[in-house]
Amino acid sequence: MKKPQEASISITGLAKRFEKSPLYQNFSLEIPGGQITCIFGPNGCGKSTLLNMIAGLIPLDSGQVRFGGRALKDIKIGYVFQNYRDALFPWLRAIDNIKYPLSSTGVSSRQCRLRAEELIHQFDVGFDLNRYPYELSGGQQQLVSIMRSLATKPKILFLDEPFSALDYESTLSIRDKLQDVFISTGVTIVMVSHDLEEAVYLADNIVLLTKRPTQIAEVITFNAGRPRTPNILSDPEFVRLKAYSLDVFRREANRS
Amino acid sequence: MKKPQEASISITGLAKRFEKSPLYQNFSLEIPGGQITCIFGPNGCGKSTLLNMIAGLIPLDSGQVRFGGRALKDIKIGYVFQNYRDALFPWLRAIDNIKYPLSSTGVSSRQCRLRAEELIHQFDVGFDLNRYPYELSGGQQQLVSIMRSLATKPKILFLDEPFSALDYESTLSIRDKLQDVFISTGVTIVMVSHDLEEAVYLADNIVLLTKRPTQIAEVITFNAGRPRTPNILSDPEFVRLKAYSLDVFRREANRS
Amino acid sequence: SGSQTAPSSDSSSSPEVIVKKEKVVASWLPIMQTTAYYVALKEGLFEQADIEIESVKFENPNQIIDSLVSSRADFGPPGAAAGITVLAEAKAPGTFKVYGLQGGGIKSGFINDGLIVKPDSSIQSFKDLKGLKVGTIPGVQWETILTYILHKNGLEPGSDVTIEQMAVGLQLPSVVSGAVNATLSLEPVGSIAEATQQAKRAMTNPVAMFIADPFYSGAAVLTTKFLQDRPETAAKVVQVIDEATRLANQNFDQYRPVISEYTALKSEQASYVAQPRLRSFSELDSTDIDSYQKFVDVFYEEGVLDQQMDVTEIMLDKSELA
Amino acid sequence: MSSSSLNRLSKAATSLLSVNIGTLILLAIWWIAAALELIDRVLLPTPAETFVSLWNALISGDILQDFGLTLYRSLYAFMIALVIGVPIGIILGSSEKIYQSFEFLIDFFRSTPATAMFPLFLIVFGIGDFAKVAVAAFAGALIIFFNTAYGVMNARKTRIMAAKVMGVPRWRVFRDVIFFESLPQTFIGLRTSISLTLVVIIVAEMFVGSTNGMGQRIIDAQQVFDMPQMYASIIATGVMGYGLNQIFLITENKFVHWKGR
Amino acid sequence: MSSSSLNRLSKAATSLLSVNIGTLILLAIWWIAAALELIDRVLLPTPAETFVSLWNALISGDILQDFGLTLYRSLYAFMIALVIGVPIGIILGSSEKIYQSFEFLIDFFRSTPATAMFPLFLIVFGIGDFAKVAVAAFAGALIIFFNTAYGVMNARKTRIMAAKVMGVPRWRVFRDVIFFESLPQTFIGLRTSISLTLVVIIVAEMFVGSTNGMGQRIIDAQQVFDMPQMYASIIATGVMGYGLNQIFLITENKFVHWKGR
Ligand SMILES: Nc1ncnc2c1ncn2[C@@H]1O[C@H](COP(=O)(O)OP(=O)(O)OP(=O)(O)O)[C@@H](O)[C@H]1O
Ligand SMILES: Nc1ncnc2c1ncn2[C@@H]1O[C@H](COP(=O)(O)OP(=O)(O)OP(=O)(O)O)[C@@H](O)[C@H]1O
Ligand SMILES: [Mg+2]
Ligand SMILES: [Mg+2]
Repeated sequence: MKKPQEASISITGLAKRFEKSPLYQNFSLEIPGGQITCIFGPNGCGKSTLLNMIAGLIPLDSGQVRFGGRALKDIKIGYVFQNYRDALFPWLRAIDNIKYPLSSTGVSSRQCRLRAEELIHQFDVGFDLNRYPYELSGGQQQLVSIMRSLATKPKILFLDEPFSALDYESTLSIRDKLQDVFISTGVTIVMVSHDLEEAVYLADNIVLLTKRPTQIAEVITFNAGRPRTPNILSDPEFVRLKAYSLDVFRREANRS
Repeated sequence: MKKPQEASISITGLAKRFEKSPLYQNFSLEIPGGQITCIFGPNGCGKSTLLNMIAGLIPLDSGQVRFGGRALKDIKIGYVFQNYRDALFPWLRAIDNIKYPLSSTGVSSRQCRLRAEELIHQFDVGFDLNRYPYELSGGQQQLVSIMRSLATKPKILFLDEPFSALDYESTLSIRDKLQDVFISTGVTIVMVSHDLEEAVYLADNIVLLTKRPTQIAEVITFNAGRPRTPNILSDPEFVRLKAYSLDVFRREANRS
Repeated sequence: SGSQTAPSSDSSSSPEVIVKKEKVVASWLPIMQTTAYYVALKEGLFEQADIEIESVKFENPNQIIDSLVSSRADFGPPGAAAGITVLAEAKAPGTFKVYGLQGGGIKSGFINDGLIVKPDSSIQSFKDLKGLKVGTIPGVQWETILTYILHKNGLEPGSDVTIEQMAVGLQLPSVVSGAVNATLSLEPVGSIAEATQQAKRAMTNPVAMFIADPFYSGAAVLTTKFLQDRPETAAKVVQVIDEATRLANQNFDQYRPVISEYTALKSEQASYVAQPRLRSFSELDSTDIDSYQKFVDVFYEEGVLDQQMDVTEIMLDKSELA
Repeated sequence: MSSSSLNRLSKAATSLLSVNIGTLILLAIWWIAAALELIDRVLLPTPAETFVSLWNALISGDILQDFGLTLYRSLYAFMIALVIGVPIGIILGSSEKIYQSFEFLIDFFRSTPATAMFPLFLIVFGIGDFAKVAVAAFAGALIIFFNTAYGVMNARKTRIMAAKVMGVPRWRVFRDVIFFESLPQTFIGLRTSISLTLVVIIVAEMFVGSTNGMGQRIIDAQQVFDMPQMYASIIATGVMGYGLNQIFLITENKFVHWKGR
Repeated sequence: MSSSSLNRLSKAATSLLSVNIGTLILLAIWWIAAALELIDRVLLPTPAETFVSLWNALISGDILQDFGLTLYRSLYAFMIALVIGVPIGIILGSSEKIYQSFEFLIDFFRSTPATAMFPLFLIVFGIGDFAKVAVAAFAGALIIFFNTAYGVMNARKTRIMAAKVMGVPRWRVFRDVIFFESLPQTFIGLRTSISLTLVVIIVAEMFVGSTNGMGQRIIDAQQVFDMPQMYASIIATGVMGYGLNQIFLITENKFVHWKGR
């Protein structure tokens, strides 16, 4: 079902600076299509900035981002922003926020409703989606953000700490639901996470970033089959990779 | 050093509703002074609302909040908001945001600078605090928020998911630094967390909340001495309490 | 007023069976000097001459001239500003023809203007204004007239007297509140001042006294374009205004109620305001034209006009009427 | 802000009173100033005289027609300003470059009295009513341009980014996101604009001339020194302006519910 | 928005041109309309005639004094409006109740032409310069009230809550938080206000009368049908308005750096 060549992302010679200090310099990264790539790095190393640059939301100083020959505008993208609160539209009810990526591209209102119902069912939403975003709790807003990002069945999904406001139980279940979506659609997922366990649990590739000026410390591949279940948490390979990643991260974090 | 009677919080007969549906009804809770209380509950159960009501930021429909005989306005409060981004002042540089709670109450600028330096030293800040908040990454903003909340050496500290945007390493270190602050000052800490391990690690009392309409499922006490170190994670009492809390939480979360 | 026609008694109307009404646009000011126009409207004189009038009211004489220059209007009934017409003619020679003058005069006993002061004021003439403030109508026309008169009285505006220009509606309040010591005001300000006993005329027709007696501040004008394009209609308009002027002069008191229909004046005020001196086209004589010339010369003397203007060139000539 | 129904009830009860406090203070000052004859009675009539004058004008019905015509002209001008102003404002605000290229003209004409431009409008739009409507619409549209463009320029970047990344067509980003983001500011513009439109219509009726309308009433009353009538007409005009503002306020409170969140 | 120095350079280079695009279009229309004599030459002079007239007025120096006086009066009026308007606006906006009790008056007077209120100002302030300044300050202050109060009412609640919970004294919450929160809106108010102040001063110089100032130049030129002079004076006035707006824009861009974040 997966078509690995599709929706791959290759970043070459990227440079970006804010004011005086460089953030990225001659940075290159291959993100394979149809896989889950987790980006893990210390605060302020430029993860959100990287996602924004890939998605074409902020300009690069130099370098290129290619999507396997396609143009960015021809690829359906889903994006959960780190500041999910500011990214929802407060003039639309939560349900209309979820439908918006569809309705805005001319999908019939019936289709929109069906897709929304599908998502509601899939994510087992327990609160009233007829509220406005600012009437929802942090976690509820984040869930709405995730559902909105999935509405169009995107080819690439950017998730910037998508579970940061979710409660324990929801985090586990939505993590698994995302994996389900991935398995059934083969979407390319690029996720930023601060939870190493979560990163290794979900990822095919874990990109470990250094502090500024940001470089790739290491890219770690985890080939376990899917669906991965909580059992994998005790899989020796999982434990090894997690421990190894943590070592690399610690080493980089403590480097002067 | 601790004076347990000081800065305790007692909530009695609290009621709060949004639009039609009740959030709290006849809700009572004792939060002992000079201890760390963690509030743990599903998304949208009203944790942030509860903190805001205690801090006098949004009105109660009925009920009372008492602070051991003192008036709210006489107690120094620190608060890290769940939406830490919106709570920082974008017209002040990060460093001035941190100083603001002091400078605004007439503390001399020298004193402010000393306190800020103390905090910078304490939290081992590695980024430029002369930036404006909107130039900082999510995690950096959250750290600034935490430092600001501590500037006045508050008697009560409200933390609403204070580590949600921090990276792995920072979470661990700032968690411990907060414990240090607690030990040395005896501040009453009320913290919302979605990480059960974190909650048990830090807390004297863990308040487990149910879904809406919100009730207390259970209050669990953990008496381990301080400073608690990562060793405690393997302490059998710790493991037992964590597992027990999780059970209660799961039971409540899955109740229809 | 529609296109349905009443049997015409006017001798000049054409003998054809189907009478087409000519549409003519008039721009007018709501002042006493326009009375002849009100009379013409009231008596249906335009209709009788098969003219359909589109009547546009302005508060500012400049806009009347603007509308005439831009050919948006065909003629200005009596009461259009006499001075401004000449100023515009200087910039666009050959645009206007004057076919009537309105104002007042000391000898003839019609009031055009006055020096308005508080009832208990000791000011009796312009000479008494030394060191005081005097108000007048905004703009260069009245500023020039006032400056000229002050000069004649040996006063230098700016150093001896302060001139304050103020909208007509502010003139009485300014005198009453003491903001200025006097105003040189056009009618009906003086009449209302005396009637309400809030102020009085220290001098009547001072402008006539110092510039020319009689003095005409208003004129009836039409555009040469109108005269050339539709000479017959233009002639009819002049005739109608002539007839109306005659009626107004004959029975001014009878037409007073009409004035309140067209101006700001309330009916009780219309019953006491001073009657202006209205000169129709056929009545204009050399005294009138001399007076107009003297007025225009003031503009030249005070440097507002940079060339001398001969008013006879702007006066409508009988030969020009079809 | 207040969420409980109790609050809302007490609010409704006190609202009528509270609305009046400022007004009552002003009326009191006026009344005292007039009663003590601090200011000449002829120049400043008592509130009573003024309201009697207003009342008489109302029952005789002659003020109603003027009121209606001024209202009609103002709304006509405002509608033109609205229809032109909001879309152009959004387009101007959407790009710094575009805005800059019109900034001079907007600031220029905003700072020039509409009445000084009247001769030009008279030439272009003729001497009828429409010239007055056009000049008021022009003045009103400038304010709407300015405010809407500002609203767009100050819009929260994250929301626009969110829409862009969804692949929403550019024109729909304008209609669905930028428009709403700028709406609080646009409403301020609309309220400033409707008041200004009314002011310009009144001024045109006053100084350019008109055979009817509240502006003509005001200047006529002023010219014949009928101060109670003048203040009565000013009051009626002000009440019209307040009423128009209230319509926007109510609309705004209904539609722009997310302000400050 | 553009962060690289390359961008900035090219921006600076095109800025002069881009500033002119809208203006150039208008000048072109004017030039064509005048050249084809679509409009009578006496009423609409050519751009060349107008600029020659402006140039002559400049080198003869007689426009400078009028320009200076109008600028002085406008700034004087604006300063009064600013000093009164911002604090009162903040206080009004801080409480729905207070705002409501003055809402009627603010909307009322905003919708009433300042010139219609002139008889009142004349009584209180006399006929001198200060009456004009006062009436313009009044009109300007109303706009500042309105915008500042709106800015305060639309302020982000979280920031105010953050300050409150710190135990910051109430007046400092106003000064340190609410003031800054409302600043983007306040600046819009200031820019609207400075333009309006200038307009009212000009109108007062025109219709209320004055022996100097740009308004008097305009009406004098109008009366003697010196249209090049009239448009030259209007242009000088508009440029003054643009300049004043630019000062605010630059100040705003410097101080209000957090807009839209
Ligand atoms: N507008 C800006 N001006 C200056 N510096 C900026 C700006 N935006 C971001 N930065 C800097 O760029 C760096 C990367 O920011 P970014 O938000 O991408 O970090 P991040 O990796 O997502 O961090 P976090 O884990 O905290 O979310 C930070 O150090 C930040 O201070
Ligand atoms: N202004 C409002 N209007 C209506 N409902 C609201 C409003 N604010 C909050 N709520 C509701 O109140 C409930 C509690 O919200 P709150 O933010 O306190 O939850 P929380 O426990 O902090 O959740 P989370 O863990 O997601 O942060 C939510 O269900 C939310 O939908
Ligand atoms: Mg980030
Ligand atoms: Mg919360």
